[in-house]
Amino acid sequence: MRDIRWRLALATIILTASGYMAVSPVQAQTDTPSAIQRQADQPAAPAPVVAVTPAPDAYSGLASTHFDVIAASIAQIGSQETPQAHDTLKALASHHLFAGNDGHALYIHDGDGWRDVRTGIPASPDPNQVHPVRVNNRVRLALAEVQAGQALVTGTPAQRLAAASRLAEHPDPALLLLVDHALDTSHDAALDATLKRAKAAIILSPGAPVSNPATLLAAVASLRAQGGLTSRAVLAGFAGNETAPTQARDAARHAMASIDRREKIWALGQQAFYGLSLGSVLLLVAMGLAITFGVMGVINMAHGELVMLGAYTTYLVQKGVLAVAPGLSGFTLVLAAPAAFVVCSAIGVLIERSLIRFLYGRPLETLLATWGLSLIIQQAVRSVFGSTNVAVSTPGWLSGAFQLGGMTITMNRLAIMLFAAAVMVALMLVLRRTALGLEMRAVTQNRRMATLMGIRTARVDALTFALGSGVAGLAGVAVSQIDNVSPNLGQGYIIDSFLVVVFGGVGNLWGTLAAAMTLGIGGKTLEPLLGAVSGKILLLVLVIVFIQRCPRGMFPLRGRGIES
Amino acid sequence: MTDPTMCVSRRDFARFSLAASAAMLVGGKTARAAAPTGEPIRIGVLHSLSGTMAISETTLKDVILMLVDLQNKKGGVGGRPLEAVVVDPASNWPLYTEKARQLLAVDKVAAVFGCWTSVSRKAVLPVFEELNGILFYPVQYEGQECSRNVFYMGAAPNQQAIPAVDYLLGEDGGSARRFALIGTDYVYPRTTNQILQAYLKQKGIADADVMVSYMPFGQSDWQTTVSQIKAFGSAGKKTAVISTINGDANVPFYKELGAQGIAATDIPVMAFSVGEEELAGMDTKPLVGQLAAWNYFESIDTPANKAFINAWHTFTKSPKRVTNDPMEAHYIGFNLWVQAVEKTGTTDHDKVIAAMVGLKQPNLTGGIAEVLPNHHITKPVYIGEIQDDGQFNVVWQTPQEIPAQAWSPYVPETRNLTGDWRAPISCGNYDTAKKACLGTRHA
Amino acid sequence: MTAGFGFRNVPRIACMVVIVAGFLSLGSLLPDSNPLSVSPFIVTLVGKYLAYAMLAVAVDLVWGFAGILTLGHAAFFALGGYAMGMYLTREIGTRGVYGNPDLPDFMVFLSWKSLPWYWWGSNHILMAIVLVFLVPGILAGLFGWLAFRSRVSGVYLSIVTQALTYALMLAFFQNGLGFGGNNGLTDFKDILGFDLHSQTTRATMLVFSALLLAGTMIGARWLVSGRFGRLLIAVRDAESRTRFLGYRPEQVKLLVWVVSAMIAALGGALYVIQVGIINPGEFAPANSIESVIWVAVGGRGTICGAVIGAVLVNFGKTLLTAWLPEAWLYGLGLLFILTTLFLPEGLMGLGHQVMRRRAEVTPEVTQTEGDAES
Amino acid sequence: MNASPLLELRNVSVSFDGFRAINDLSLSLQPGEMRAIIGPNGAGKTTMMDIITGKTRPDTGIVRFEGRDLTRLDEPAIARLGIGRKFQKPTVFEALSVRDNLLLSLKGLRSPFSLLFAKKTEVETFRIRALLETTRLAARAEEQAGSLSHGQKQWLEIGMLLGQEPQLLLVDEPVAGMTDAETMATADLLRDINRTRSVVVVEHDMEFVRALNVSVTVLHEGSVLAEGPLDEVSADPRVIDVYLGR
Repeated sequence: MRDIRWRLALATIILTASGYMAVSPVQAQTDTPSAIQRQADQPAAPAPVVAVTPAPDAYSGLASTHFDVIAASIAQIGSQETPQAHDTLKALASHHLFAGNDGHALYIHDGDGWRDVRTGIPASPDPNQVHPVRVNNRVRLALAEVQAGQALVTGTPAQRLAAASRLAEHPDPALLLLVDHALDTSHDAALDATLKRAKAAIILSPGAPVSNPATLLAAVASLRAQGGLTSRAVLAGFAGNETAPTQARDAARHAMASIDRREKIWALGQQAFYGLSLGSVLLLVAMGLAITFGVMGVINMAHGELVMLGAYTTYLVQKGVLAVAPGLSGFTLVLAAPAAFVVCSAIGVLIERSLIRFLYGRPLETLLATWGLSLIIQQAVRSVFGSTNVAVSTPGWLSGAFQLGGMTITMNRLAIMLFAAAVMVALMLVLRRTALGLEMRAVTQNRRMATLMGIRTARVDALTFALGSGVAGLAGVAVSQIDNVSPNLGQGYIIDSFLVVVFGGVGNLWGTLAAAMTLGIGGKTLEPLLGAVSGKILLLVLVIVFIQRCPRGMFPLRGRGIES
Repeated sequence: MTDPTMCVSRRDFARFSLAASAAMLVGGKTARAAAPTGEPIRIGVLHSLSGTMAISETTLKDVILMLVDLQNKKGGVGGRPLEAVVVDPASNWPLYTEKARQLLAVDKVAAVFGCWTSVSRKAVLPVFEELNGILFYPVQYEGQECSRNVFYMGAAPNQQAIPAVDYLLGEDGGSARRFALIGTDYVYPRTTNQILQAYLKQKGIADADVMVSYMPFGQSDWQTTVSQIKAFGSAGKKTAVISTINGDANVPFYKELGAQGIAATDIPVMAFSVGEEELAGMDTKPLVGQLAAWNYFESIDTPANKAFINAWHTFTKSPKRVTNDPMEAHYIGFNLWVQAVEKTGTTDHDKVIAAMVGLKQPNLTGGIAEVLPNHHITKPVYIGEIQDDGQFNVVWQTPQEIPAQAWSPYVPETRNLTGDWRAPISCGNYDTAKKACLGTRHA
Repeated sequence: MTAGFGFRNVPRIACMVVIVAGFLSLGSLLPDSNPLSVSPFIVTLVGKYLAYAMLAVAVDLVWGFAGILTLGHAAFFALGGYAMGMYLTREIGTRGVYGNPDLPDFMVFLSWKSLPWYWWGSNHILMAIVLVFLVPGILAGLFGWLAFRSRVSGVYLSIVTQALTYALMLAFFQNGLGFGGNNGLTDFKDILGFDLHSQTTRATMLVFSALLLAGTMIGARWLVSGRFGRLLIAVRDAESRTRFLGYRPEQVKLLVWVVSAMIAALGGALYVIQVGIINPGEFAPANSIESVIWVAVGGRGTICGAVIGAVLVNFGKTLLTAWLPEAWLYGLGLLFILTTLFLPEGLMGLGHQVMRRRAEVTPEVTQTEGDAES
Repeated sequence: MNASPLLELRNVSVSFDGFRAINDLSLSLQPGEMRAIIGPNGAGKTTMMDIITGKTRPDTGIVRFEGRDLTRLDEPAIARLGIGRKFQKPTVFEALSVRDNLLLSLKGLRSPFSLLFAKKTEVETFRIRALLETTRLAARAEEQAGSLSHGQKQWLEIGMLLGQEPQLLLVDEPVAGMTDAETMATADLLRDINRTRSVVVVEHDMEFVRALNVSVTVLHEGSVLAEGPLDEVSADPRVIDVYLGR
């Protein structure tokens, strides 16, 4: 734990520099001089081109090619409460910091000008003689630590709270002093609670200063009450630390067991969420098929390609928005959904008028023709967009996750669930409450009669197919957020969609919903038990057996009119 | 047979089969005219242009076309122009067999550049051995193979996987002590993980600290796996993921990682099959710091690489097309073959194969690729971190090139095996303990 | 429709298949200089087509004559292939890369210590032949018994067959199953001691395949042309009516289904021998759909059409993937669309129409065919 | 005393999705009897036939044929017991010739394996010729059944019914779509058949029912409303109500 020592030193330095240092803890003090000494002894030593350069300072480490030296240098700079130190770290975080190949010179290059880091004077280095300061995860961690430490002491209340939360998640013994100090000066209840959590985590972390058993037990109890995987990780580390008191370690073990029990219960909820979200994806991709296949009886093998076209529409809309109105980039998906619906509906009308309408009453031949069509669409997309993936980005408000108790709810999945529900409701309304829906049902139930009643069946057919295709396009928008957008996208969903529609009962949207959710939750329940592959196989076998028992799916249409 | 109702007359059928044979003999489409005179030398390009593998392989076809183009502008090979015969095996493994046979038997190509997946290579291997062809295989793979007729231009496990694990174990990589090996269920991840498990054990990592999980091809729902990784990472030890997930499934995997908020600074993911091409389809902002191990990165700044990238952009007429590791492998392979043909003055397969061992070709990123007796090459290893612009930033590299081991010393069955296609051993799987060649050896 | 044109000519086409295969085989044994010499490449290619044709006949039996649209027949094809592949794998013996006399290479490399039980006896050709028919037969029997008994029909059945082959594909992709995972079985050396790579073996296999195909065609025709065949048509067109006549249509379908599965499996076995590789990709639902398309292109319910469709479509694929590697899917897709739109009865139907037109000018043809579609 | 009835339905009920199609229906038929069943649309006539032939399983009640419980048997088993059925919409095997349609109907081989190797016997040829005569289809024997006119299809189906040699024929609207002359000829044919077999006829055409001259059962809302000779029944005020509507 060599790292710890200089980081402890860092904490002391921050406090001293900020004029906050009240007590100097003995533990820290003992290590400090040697640690600082070591820092000083390490002036970019491995840099190969050490010419006659100015005396190394805290900054020169940044020009090193070695990550440990860079990280150490960051810690040192972080301890200096000067504007130039602040600027330097900020430039480093945003890739604007450059180092001379001599292992000493440092420049900030933001916008077009170059500036010397140490003096702030504009400079004009030879672009071939500088390189960006090397950054890797280790450097990033060091930077985040320093910035958290600074924020804890000098930040706004919001920054302090954020820094405290970060510390609770990433306990760092080096910052114990800062936490203690913050606790002394904190008057905000929320910050206080977070800091206490952070302190408990730090006390139990490896490399923390030795505490008395009572403190340790209190910390264990605090983490136990807190729960969650981070607490568990800290407790596990502590329980494995053989130098710690046995009693506290036992308590930690019990706390872990307690957390594990709670996690198990939360895991059920988590699994249900995963299942529902998988079910929602299945529902979305199957809903369009439930219309074209379920209602119209067209075995549309190009359904997956319509989903794919929906995803590509999303891509184009994003590209268009970025080019025309970059300010709206957060709302591309809101724009993409209607666009995908319109594009895919239009393509649907085209397919229906030019192909499907000649094949009514020959459902199996629609299978062959639409299979051919799917090949053509795939290849066309490949010719236009290339065979590689295209990048569809996720807007900020859809990325990330939030905690709901012990569950992680990912925003994009949640959005897809809500989206699926909305599409389902809209579809129901269209089918039940609109003239088109009525005509659609009339035509599917008795085409001749519908014609006699003056319904223009050709128009209804085209519109029905357009609706199904449009919904497929909407599914494409959703899928673009979680999957590859490539010409092969559709192929991955076609089998599942058919399975969902058939499993639910052809011609019944509620059945499609029930089937999608059953398959989603079933799949996600079996996955941790049997593994993804075996789980899926078992699910398929169960569906096959189920259909043998109930040959018309979960919600069969019944009545006299339905003949085999 | 005078029945007028007969569906196809015998004469028609004969005509049909004649047409068929004629068509066969004409063979595949030939690409772009050549400047140099003399009888053209044909080379085959066996990459899927449709189906699931098109996403990766189409680019490699373009690279070969570009290399042929450049070579012809330089005057061809030995004064003869090159001509690329492109076929589409459509991501269908038996079709690879058929197309390989067509290239060798009908088009009589001097060499074939092709295949991506292990199964496609395994599918064509018997054809190449039977018809004594030459295949340049450009992709990193699981090793455990050493054919006389194949030149392996991609990394063997010791040229990618082992250095990558070393990095994760080291301080710069975060001193990981717990490893989740996540892969697609096929031979490359299985073998690589087998080797890595043996290696980790040797490095003192307990079995309980290694988790292995395989997912099916094209897996698009990674929620459960990612949450399992999170739980696995909560044991109080620095945890890292080693991903051998196959190309396609990576995008949804990384999207899920980003969504569930696993940052590279918490649990780094080291991938062996994620390159610039895969990243091109992703928003990499949530992925900054995630790792990949390769023998080439587009971002490596050398004059040769710059020239290659420029040529590529000019050839594809698109400044956005990225370059990646298998492309460099084709570049190396192509140039080695050109050298061999020019050295021997013939395209005769036996002579070219014999001349290959020992040839040297500078890498695009510096250093030299040398053809080893086991038909693999020496390669530098780089570890890159994903940047927010979709490129990799090299954070570590081997001090010098590493020679490939075709047979892994970490797999008990192959500990003693070695490949050496020079006389007198002339065997791909020579058992150094028994001093005998297992299986067939070339006469 | 049954008395249609492609159906009546089954013996003729069967003979033709054998004759052409015979010529090609002989031609391939001639030296290159001979003008009649045939490239060995064509021999393996035609061998593959014939195996596919066998699959097409199997699909035609159930789809064309029993009205069961199967989207999973490639599963039986692949199972037959695996059964034969197991035997061929064992024939490799010590010539694998690890030189292990008992275990195939992929097992050695997964560190397996002994053969799993289901590989027992796979080193005997007789066992292989039994397995080729038995495994798909039993699976088809079980599946068909359940499905037909509970009257699963139409698209439901189609989708369930697709689910079956998809499940099998996922299963065979798993390395743990003991069939080589994604790589499947490959790098075969011998069959019955004959070198698989020798030209004579190849030529013999081609003739052998042609004979088996011809036999299958004639057998299939016999199966569907007697009183059983009439019942089959009756079941296809009005299944419930046959019940009220006292027949059990599920038994009728089951019989054809199992026979068809076995034919497909035989095709798969021949395929593996000639193509030299079998892997889970063969279970892909797309393969099953393609086999249905061959039948549709050739002409459903005609047997001859199935064979011709399989050969033509695959031949087209071979040509186009070489000529237009970047655009061949357009051609193939268009072929399927145009066939369904303009040739609803496939090429055989086209032949039929041409013949009818000719018949209108030739007065001695008295019999007029009724239109099956009402 | 009456001998035990040939067909007996006692307190049979069946409902679909809450709708009672058959409601406590009881009916019995003596050997050799012919019975006409009439009733408005939705009275449950076809459902009753479905129950007898095993297509629909009753929720409650007893169905017996020659004392055997039919509710446990499926359609083929019931058909083999000797109950033949003609559907409302003529269903013949349209892709097969008239002769083949009759051939398949002939009593005898039923297992698929036995059919595989079956040869047409002299007796069968003779029977088919007789059936062709009866149904007046001899001239069209080789044509596909699909090309027959609607009336001819009805007759072919009756021919197939006879080929089965059933003890009981269930005939659903046999004269729908027939000319008057055909209707009368059909009535003659059924009376002729009735000499050797029991017959249940469901029909709307009152002229036809009158021509049959048999006792009539009126169904309404799934149960028997009235039973007796046609004149008697048609005078029943309840029946008049049902037919004319209130």
